[in-house]
Amino acid sequence: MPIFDWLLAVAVVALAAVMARAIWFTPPEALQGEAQKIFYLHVPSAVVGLYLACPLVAIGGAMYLWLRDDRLDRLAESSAEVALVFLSIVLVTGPLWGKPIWGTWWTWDARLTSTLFLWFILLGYTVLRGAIEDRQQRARYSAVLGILASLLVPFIHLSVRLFRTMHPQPIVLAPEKPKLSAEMGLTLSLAFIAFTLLFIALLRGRLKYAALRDRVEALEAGDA
Amino acid sequence: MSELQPPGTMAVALMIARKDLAIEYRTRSAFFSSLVFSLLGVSIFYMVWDPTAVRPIDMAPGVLWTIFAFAGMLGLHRAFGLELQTRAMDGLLLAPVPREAIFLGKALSNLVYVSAVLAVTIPAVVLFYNLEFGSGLLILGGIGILAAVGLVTVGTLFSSMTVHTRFAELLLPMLALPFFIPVVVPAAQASAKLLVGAELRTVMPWIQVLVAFDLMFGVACVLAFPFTIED
Amino acid sequence: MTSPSPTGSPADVPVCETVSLVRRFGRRRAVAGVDLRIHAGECLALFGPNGAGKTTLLRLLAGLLRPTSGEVRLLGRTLTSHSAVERGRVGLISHQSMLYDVLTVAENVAFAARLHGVRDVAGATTMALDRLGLRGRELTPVRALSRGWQQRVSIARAIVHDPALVLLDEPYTGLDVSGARALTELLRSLRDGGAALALVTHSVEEGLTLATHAAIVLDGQIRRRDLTAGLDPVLYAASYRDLALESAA
Amino acid sequence: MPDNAGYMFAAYIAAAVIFGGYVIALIMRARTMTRRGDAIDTVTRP
Repeated sequence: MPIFDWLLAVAVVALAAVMARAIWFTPPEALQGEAQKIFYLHVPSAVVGLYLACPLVAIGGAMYLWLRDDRLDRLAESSAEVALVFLSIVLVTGPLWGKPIWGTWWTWDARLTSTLFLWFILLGYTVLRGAIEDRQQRARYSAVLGILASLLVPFIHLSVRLFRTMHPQPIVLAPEKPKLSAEMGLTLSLAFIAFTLLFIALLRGRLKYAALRDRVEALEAGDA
Repeated sequence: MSELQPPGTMAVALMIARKDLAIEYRTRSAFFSSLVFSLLGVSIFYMVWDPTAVRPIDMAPGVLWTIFAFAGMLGLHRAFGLELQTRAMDGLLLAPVPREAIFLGKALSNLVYVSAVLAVTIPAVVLFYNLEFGSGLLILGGIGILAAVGLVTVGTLFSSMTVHTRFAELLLPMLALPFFIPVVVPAAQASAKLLVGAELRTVMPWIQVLVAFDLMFGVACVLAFPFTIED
Repeated sequence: MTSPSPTGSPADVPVCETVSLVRRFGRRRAVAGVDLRIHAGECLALFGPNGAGKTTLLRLLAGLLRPTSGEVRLLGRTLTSHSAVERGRVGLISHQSMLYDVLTVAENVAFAARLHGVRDVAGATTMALDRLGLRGRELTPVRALSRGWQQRVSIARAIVHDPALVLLDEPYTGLDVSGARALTELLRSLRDGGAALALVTHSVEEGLTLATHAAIVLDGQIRRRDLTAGLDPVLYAASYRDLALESAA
Repeated sequence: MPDNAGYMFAAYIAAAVIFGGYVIALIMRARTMTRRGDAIDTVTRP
């Protein structure tokens, strides 16, 4: 029973189309040059990763503690792993965009730094899940961690922003938000759609894998 | 023969903390190792910079709070570790006490331990980085207590979830360190300003972050702890 | 300790009762519908192979585990996750001592007494230590004791708050013949003192000498119940073996 | 306009590698898990 299906195919085709459009058919931003097109990768991955995948981890966990339904635990587990993938894209494309525009690979920019710490929390979440054998205990512990992590996010944003305001760094050039022409705006919206599709496809695939693993492990443990 | 009158949450927490500290006093294991760790850390850190290029007073806050976080974290597993060898945890769970009391007891015993680490690290930094004594030192102690409470609430909860796993020593730092950011960063930034004579008023934003963190995670960890108990 | 029924409630209310008790781990039903009743002064021996659900059943009776369905009633009151008071009337003894080996014998027992809210901690501790013959060893750290003596401290710790229900999970593990004999004598005096005992063990011989009732537990269910009076241990052991082999097939 | 297209291609290739790598890893994990499942199936349900 393959874990991926037509949805992944559609998502990949959509993504390829939007990326091709971004690279060859969307005019580059005058001030920043071609490198500015990393924007169409960086921003959608960040939005999908931070505001779609991460909340699912905390919500899935909280709902599991309430309803004790294994599917909710699998949802939290799967969205954590897929979130890690999307945030990895953000953390790789960030410096690749920073170097040509601001001259340094890592600018300790508030949002990117928060994303980095969130990435570590998700990694910790995944490692914690790997460390606990008993399925029920693993679900409970990761739910607790997921909820606490969601409480932590505002504190990290606060600390990072306070750090920036207390030590303003001279912004060399290029305002934060480049002015978007109509075509650029369209490409960006298409990118959002493609990335969201990809997220759903990956999440579904990972959920099917989790269900398969749980079934096999139950059989092997003699819990027929 | 002796009818029972189940003790209250705080009474139980004090009992458990007192028992832990009695054991700690007998074995002195966690305390001495962290004392040595702090002193070593503070002195090694002095040698990794060129003191003429970077003034010790600028290094001091960063060193203090980094060493404090790691030394504090090293001893956190000790609290629940005591209950593991002979499954004494079952004994606690069987007693007619609320689960939260067990967490508070362990958090209290960890708080005493972490405060002891602080009481060693601050003088060590003052000595080795020859900071002049001043009122700043008192406030530094206050910030230390706030940071200790933050570190202990989260650290104790994560210790209870990882102490029985195979690589507990690695897992706790990995889970807990992201949660120490809003504790160590404000503490370091505030003490950096205070050490160069800034008013308390200017560092209030950082203090507020610390206080908010302690309140938020103090409540959240106490509520979350019962869910980590096998039921 | 020697009053006929330590619980003071009418003699007919069973100290411990379960009503179609079920506990599931994932899809496996470790305990699959158990109904049992233990009155004051009785001892129920639970025999069964590993994985039959005996330990799970015991932890359910102790209130350490929540039932998936069905009920555990202690002294007539149903156990819920926050029924701390009822849980305080239970004592658990297992091959894990649950002691702090750095602390002394007296400190361990006193800690348990305080935790259970015993009013006269010193008195109850001394009485429990006397009862287990631990006089003179109050100040020795537990780690300095042999397995047999540690077992005694573990029992003292479990009965210092005068529990109505004493649960024993494989207490004979690791004991030599004389240790086992001493343990049986201790538990008999507890039983005659009015406590209700539930004993999970493999050793049919020790179990039968102590128990007033016996039950064979297989695949989370009680397959056979007997009064031990007039029960031939050899025949019983044989039927236990057959049942165990049949369920394993 | 600065000529920094190289960074753009690097970023797009990196994204493709990360997404592609994850999809392949997941498929491989699913394949081994299915094989484990089939093996246990034949034992428990002859």
